Amino acid sequence: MAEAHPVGFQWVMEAKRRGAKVFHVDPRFTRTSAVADAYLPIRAGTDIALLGGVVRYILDNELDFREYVLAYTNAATIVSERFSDTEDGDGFFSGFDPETGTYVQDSWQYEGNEDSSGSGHTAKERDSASGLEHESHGARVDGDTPRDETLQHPRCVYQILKRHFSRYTPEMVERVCGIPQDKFLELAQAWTANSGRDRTGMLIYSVGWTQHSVGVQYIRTGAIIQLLLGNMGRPGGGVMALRGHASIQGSTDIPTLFNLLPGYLPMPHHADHPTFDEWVDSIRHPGQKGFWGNAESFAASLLKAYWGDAATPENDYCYGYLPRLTGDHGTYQQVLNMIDGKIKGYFLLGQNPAVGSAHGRAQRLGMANLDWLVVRDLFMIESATFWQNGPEVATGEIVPEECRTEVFFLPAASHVEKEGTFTQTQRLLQWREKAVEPPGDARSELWFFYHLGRRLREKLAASSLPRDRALLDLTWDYPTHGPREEPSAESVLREINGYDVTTGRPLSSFAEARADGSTAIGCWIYTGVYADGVNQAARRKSRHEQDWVAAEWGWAWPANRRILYNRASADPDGNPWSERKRYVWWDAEKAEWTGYDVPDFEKTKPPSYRPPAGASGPEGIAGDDPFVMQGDGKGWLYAPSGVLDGPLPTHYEPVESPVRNPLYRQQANPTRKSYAHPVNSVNPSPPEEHSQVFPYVFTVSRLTEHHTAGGMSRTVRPLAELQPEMFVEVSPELAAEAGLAHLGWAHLISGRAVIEAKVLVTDRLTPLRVDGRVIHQVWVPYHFGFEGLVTGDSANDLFGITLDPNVLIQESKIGTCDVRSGRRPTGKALLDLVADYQRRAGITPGGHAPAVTTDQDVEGRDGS
Amino acid sequence: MVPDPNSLYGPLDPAPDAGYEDAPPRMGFFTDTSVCIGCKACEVACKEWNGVPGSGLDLLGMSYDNTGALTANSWRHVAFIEQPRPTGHGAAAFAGTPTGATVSAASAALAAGTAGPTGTDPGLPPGSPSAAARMVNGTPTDGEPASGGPGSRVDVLGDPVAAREPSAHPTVTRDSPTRTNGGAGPQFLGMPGGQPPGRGTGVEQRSDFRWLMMSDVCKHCTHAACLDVCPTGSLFRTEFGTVVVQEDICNGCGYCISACPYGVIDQRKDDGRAWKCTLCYDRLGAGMTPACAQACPTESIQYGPLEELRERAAARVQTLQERGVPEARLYGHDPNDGVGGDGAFFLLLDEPEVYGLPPDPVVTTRDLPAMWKRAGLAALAMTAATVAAFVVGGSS
Amino acid sequence: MSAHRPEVGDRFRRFRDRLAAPDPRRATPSGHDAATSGAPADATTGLTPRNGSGNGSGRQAGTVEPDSRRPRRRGGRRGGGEELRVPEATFTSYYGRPILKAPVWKWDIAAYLFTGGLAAGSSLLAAGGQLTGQPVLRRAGRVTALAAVSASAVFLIRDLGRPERFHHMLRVAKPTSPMSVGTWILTVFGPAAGVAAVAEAAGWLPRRGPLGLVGRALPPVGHAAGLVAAATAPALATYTGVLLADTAVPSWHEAYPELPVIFAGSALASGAAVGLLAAPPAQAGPARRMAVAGAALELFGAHRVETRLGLLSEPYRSGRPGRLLRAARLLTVAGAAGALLGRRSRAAGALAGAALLGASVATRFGIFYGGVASARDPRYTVVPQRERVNAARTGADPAAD
Amino acid sequence: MFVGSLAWEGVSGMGLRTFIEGWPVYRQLTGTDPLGRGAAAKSARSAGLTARTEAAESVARSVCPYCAVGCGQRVYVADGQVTQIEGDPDSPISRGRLCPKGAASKSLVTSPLRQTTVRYRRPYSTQWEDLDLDTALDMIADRMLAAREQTWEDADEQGRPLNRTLGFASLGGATLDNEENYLIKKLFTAMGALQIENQARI
Repeated sequence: MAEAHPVGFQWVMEAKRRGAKVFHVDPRFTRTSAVADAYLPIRAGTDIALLGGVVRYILDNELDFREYVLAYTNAATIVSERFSDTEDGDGFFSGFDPETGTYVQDSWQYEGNEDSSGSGHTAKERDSASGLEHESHGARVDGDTPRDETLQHPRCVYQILKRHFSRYTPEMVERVCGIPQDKFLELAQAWTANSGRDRTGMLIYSVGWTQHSVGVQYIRTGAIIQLLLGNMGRPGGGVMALRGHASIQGSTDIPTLFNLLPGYLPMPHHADHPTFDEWVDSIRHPGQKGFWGNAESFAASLLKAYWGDAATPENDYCYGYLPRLTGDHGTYQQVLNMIDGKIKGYFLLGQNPAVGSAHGRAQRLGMANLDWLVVRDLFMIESATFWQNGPEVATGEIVPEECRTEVFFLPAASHVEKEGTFTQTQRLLQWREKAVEPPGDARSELWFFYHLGRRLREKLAASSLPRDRALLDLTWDYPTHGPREEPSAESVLREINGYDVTTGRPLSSFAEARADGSTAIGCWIYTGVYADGVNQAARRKSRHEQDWVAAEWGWAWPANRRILYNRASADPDGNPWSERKRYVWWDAEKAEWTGYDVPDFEKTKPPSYRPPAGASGPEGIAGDDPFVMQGDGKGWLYAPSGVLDGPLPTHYEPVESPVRNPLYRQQANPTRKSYAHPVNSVNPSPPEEHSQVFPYVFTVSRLTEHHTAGGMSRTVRPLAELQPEMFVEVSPELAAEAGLAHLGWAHLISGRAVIEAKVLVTDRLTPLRVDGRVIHQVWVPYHFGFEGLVTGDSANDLFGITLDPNVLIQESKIGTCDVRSGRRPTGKALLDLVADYQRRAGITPGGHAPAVTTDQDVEGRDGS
Repeated sequence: MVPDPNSLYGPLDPAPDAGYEDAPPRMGFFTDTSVCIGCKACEVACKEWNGVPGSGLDLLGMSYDNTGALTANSWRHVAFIEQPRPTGHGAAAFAGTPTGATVSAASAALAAGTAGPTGTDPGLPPGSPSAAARMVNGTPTDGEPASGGPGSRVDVLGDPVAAREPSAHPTVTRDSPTRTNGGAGPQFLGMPGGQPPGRGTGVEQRSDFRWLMMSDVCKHCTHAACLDVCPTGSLFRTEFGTVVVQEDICNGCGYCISACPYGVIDQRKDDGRAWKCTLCYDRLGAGMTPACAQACPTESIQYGPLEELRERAAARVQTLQERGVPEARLYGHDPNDGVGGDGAFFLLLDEPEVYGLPPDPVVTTRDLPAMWKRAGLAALAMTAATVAAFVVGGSS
Repeated sequence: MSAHRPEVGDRFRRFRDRLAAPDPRRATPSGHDAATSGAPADATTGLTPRNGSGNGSGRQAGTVEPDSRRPRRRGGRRGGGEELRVPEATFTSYYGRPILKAPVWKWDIAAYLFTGGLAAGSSLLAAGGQLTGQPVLRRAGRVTALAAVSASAVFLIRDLGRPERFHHMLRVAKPTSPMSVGTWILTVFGPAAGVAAVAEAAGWLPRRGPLGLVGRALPPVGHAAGLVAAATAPALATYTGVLLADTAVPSWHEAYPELPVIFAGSALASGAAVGLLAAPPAQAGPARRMAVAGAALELFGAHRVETRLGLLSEPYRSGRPGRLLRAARLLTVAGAAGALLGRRSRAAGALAGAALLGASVATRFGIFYGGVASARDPRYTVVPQRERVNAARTGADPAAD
Repeated sequence: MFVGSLAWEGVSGMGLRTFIEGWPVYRQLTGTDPLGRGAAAKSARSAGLTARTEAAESVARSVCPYCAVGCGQRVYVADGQVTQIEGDPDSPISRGRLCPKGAASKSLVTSPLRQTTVRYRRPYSTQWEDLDLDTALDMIADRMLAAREQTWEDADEQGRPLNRTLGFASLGGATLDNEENYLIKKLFTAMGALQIENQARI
């Protein structure tokens, strides 16, 4: 965190100053480790084993916050008797379909709900990254699920959890992660000792957890711990994602993502959502409890915002205009399709996939096979010059004279040259004022897309084709100002916020959303950001002039709420769990919820409220159910649906791993998304043969001095000079083994690429003893590319493409490689070297590792 | 006005001494390295505000330090020191992992030889590999018996005396000759020697590790030699007690560079003038915080009235020592030290020279009266010799 | 200076002497470092030599940086790989980088040290000649003084980073800045020496006309100017000692008692050399005596800095500075001997003069580069200071043992 | 010579008396700073020095463009140029602090390496050429429409609507404003373009 989010880290230091103990778990000793109280080196890709060990520690020692767990989580809920665990399935839950490599989730459901699985067969959901919609939208859960408040029922979640994690012993943690047992125990003790009524603990993660083939389950494990310890919905608690880009949260909320529409409404699927009603019902699950019950209002209001007067209740608000998913249209599928010539054009908007995405060579080859490419950026980035300066030009794979791609480079406006909102990592929207005009041809994306849209509409104005109606009926009349006709960002924000269609009054809450076409809302979770016609995101009341929650600085979605599910900061009766951790509570006198934050609960619903039988929507949520978006109002220790690779997290080895999974015969996540494409490959891992060809583990991450693919830092002199060269960090032990010298050169070889880097031999890296073997890990920054003030080979070139099944995020935090001394070859010799490794490793183009490994050789392994 | 008797040495309030009546309180920096995360925001913020030019694009291999030193083109410099030593609190970082010998010394020794063209003179010349190698051990200190006295915070190895409980893991005994430098001898070429990892006897294993970081800056000495030797008055004392080069005056004579006991001030090659931290004199005048201190995410760099900072620093040292960091000590805080105390002082976790700071700097002008006296005597001798030469022998 | 201030150099010298006694030639390369690394503690506390990392680092240092490697590793920066006479003291620094910034002054400042001294010495010679009625010495002295002081100005301005701003030197008058003091000395000396030298041209002027008037006025003006120059000359010759000493450069600063003496001697000798070169043996008596006096001062001072400062004498004895100072010593002795013995021979006198001039140049450059070398190596910064700190910590005064 | 030495202080032509009084040596002799350390040595430039933020014509309240912590920034502008970007002390998130990247924001936006004109690379070309922004916009619109036409899918085999094109794709948005992302998604969705992705997938 000190490396990648130093300013956020000030709060950790603040806590430390006040006596907090900071633990840092990382494959390498970083700036964070330097100031942490304890550093735990870990084998990359084994966090679930570590966290699972903590879960087991909590359960075995009954250190959970029992009152919280009983009342606010589904610990007591009874699960179907058809469910069987990985304990019994050697790494598989019940319901696995080897054909598709996905699960049928019926057997995971709560008892009595077996047939109302939110997802059923999940193959489709994996392709469209829509599994999680059911988690965030809440699975279909009946009002009354059988519970055992004593937590003794063998099929209650608590007992299932206990059984599931029973093999995650300290010994096993040491075996899998390479973390010594006493260090693990120190961590577990500190974490549990600092959680409860009077204390809370926070868990912070970043892409070190997401960029894995089991990434979602990493976070699930963290969430389970936090729920068990009563750290959710409370001040100083929570699971916090530290996101890496100024408005990456915003671009998820108002998604430039293929599978979502604004406000986490799903992009319709051609088979599942042929009609508006089917689409809406798939979100709200009629009869289900919780706030997604209002989904129709949000959906109708979005379409109303898009198509204005053309959208009427009669034509289902132009639902027919929406394009439909048929499967995986994610960025990696796109790239492979580009290579196959299926995609003609590509826009890059402040993004540099030639350096920043996994398998850089595939990215560049894909771009070299387009008809046209539009790059909008501040600087001439690698993704704009791949045809000229890319490594494939050096190897002869891309010949400029033979490369068809027509490239438009359009200069973009910087953050001070346009106004608008960023949504930062805690869901806080902050408006930026415009300081100066952009230079020359530089323009904001707002300008570009507004005028592009205008021009497209002009060109199609005479069209009578039905397919052009969606574009021609689109509301696209934003006021512009200035000689350059810059569209008004505030007017767009106003539309995002939503308004009453008849009066034009901005809405102040998504509770005002209507399904009758009387409201238009661009993104329902942002409703309120323009409440009262005031740009709430522009509020800048000094921190010195308000309390510590600082509710008048910017605006957080939803409803300017700073901590989600904060009803949980009070006990079931509505009183604070402790004076020290008071946050939101029930004021019996005024008969309303009150506190420092906006209560995440219906303001006047008393703690004693119990829903009438058959109630649905918000009405179905009891007065002591804080997790109001969930179908049962509970925090899910066990997820009966929504997570495609299991209701509980399970340690699987990374797709590329030098070791056999010590826990189960199943090696890697069986449901991971693989692409059998000739450009793609996976280095062999046990139990496959030849894994020793790539004996070392490499992991990548950021340096404080650089930003992602380097487009905003390798081009900036005061930053470039602070980390001027690509390097690889190796332990002294590996340096001895591979013959590497400090400040000498080394090259790293995977089945996809070879890159070179200067060597830093440092004590900050250590080998680990894993399952009796010594495992070496190396670390490389992924910031470098071939343009800018400082250049170097790109670490992401080493990766292949394998994705998490839930969210289609690639595993790019760990891979295997070989490390050799000296510089890499150039030209054709480079390709020969990679080919030689592929041959030795038995890698065939397009081949990938077997998904199921339980039938493979299990010698030298126990636990089966 | 008669100069203060402590004008050249000893405790002094420098602003009134430099002719400022009704001077504001003396302002300074307290840099607490125990909370430094080495992010280098200070370096960048300084460059942005002061328009400091680039200082070279070279990988130095000095851990994460690619700046190398304070120069005319780097007015803040974050030092990084990797040491296979205990942190004084917390668990040994690599206890229980199959480590071999440490390489910190060897890597440091190799890094010592890197050149850093900084566009300045003398900039960043290569260093002594053996001295670099020793850096990772911390400085051998006075070797006072651990039994008592204020100096007993560290043992003969410079290690904290408050030894941790022996770990369950095969950590190394304190007096093992190979613990902190184990493979450093044969591994000088960066080829760590020793046994294959994991098969060591245990004695060669490294387990302790700490990574020190410190943001260095001009010390703004109470007795600033650079200022006193400046023949143009370009270097001057501001009303805030800070020491600033006036870029419109400096003619690049270079005297200040030789005079600075900390090696701070430096000459820009393309420009010929001497440059260093101004403690953002322009910002101070506007009541603003210097750029580096304002940017510092973790309050490692604190800015304020020096008196207040000294109190804060003393309290911080006490807190740290209570929390099991006995190696915490202040540097440059003492008005009785050789430079009359620094306007920018530090909380360090090792001996100053480990961070590239002189252990006991003394302002050269302390001896100036004696120097002038000797020069006067020599001049008299010269005159006498001449007179004698002409008179004694007569005309031959 | 305060009496209780520990004499770094002395202490180190005694420590070194004691150390050197049992094994003056450092038989084993691996032993010396260990011995030195332990030694400061021995010297200060009398504890047994440190074990553990002390020994270890000693071995390591021995392996890491054998003396034979030094030239290659450090490039030519430290002036060759001459074997050190003092065992390397164990010290720590940040990646071995120099703590101090070495002087940025180039060779021209060393040259100025010579020309400034020459100007001072020769103007004294001129004044002596003037007052004792020896026109040859006077004329040679005055002309040389002007030439030397002009060269000095050129050297000084050349060395500035911003030569066009040389006049900024006259903004202030700071007694704390030897360079400021020197500026003002030169401001007085330079014009005076110039006028005195110009006055020598009186003889070449026509007897009549306006120039004749000038010609008649010049000698008395030159007389006065010559005396002014001579009066400031000793200051000019010796302030440069303070100029170097008033720095953080370890071997310059610690040599502050000697530097003015050396420079005074060197100035006298070089001034005398002018007389020896210019005057026939019969008229060179004062110059010879000046030469001997100057040489004596120079030799005495140089010997002191090469021996008194302990570790900090080392830069004056090794590498290029060592060679320069050894050459200076030889030339000085030769020059003084020549001056004394060559009373009858013009050639011998001239040779002696040339030797003395050469000696003066060598001395200045030797002292100059010795200091520069001491600033470039962090050892000379750290070791004495570390000793001082350790002494203060233990409360013991190692100098008193 | 004294006159010369004072010329830089901008007092030439103001009379001898002013010269003398402005001469630091005179100030040393007559003032409170006999050693010429401070008050006497201060130059006219130093005396007139102010923070350039004081001279800013406007200050924009902004947010750091790098990571997602959302540190407050103040952007100072003079003569239409950004003269300084630094942390906003009012921000409860960052309390005025910035990391090295945030602190380099001024260098980012004023970098000489920034591209400020449209660049165009023809198919099979080995170099860039210039292109008018308006023309570029028009060419891009044409290519989008053409790609859309070539790849339009009305319905699947079973006649269920698809209403889409997979002929072009887009990547980016995590560094853009919400308003921009909103327009991008809205426009592309209306065009039937599905393959819109950003860093959140990566």
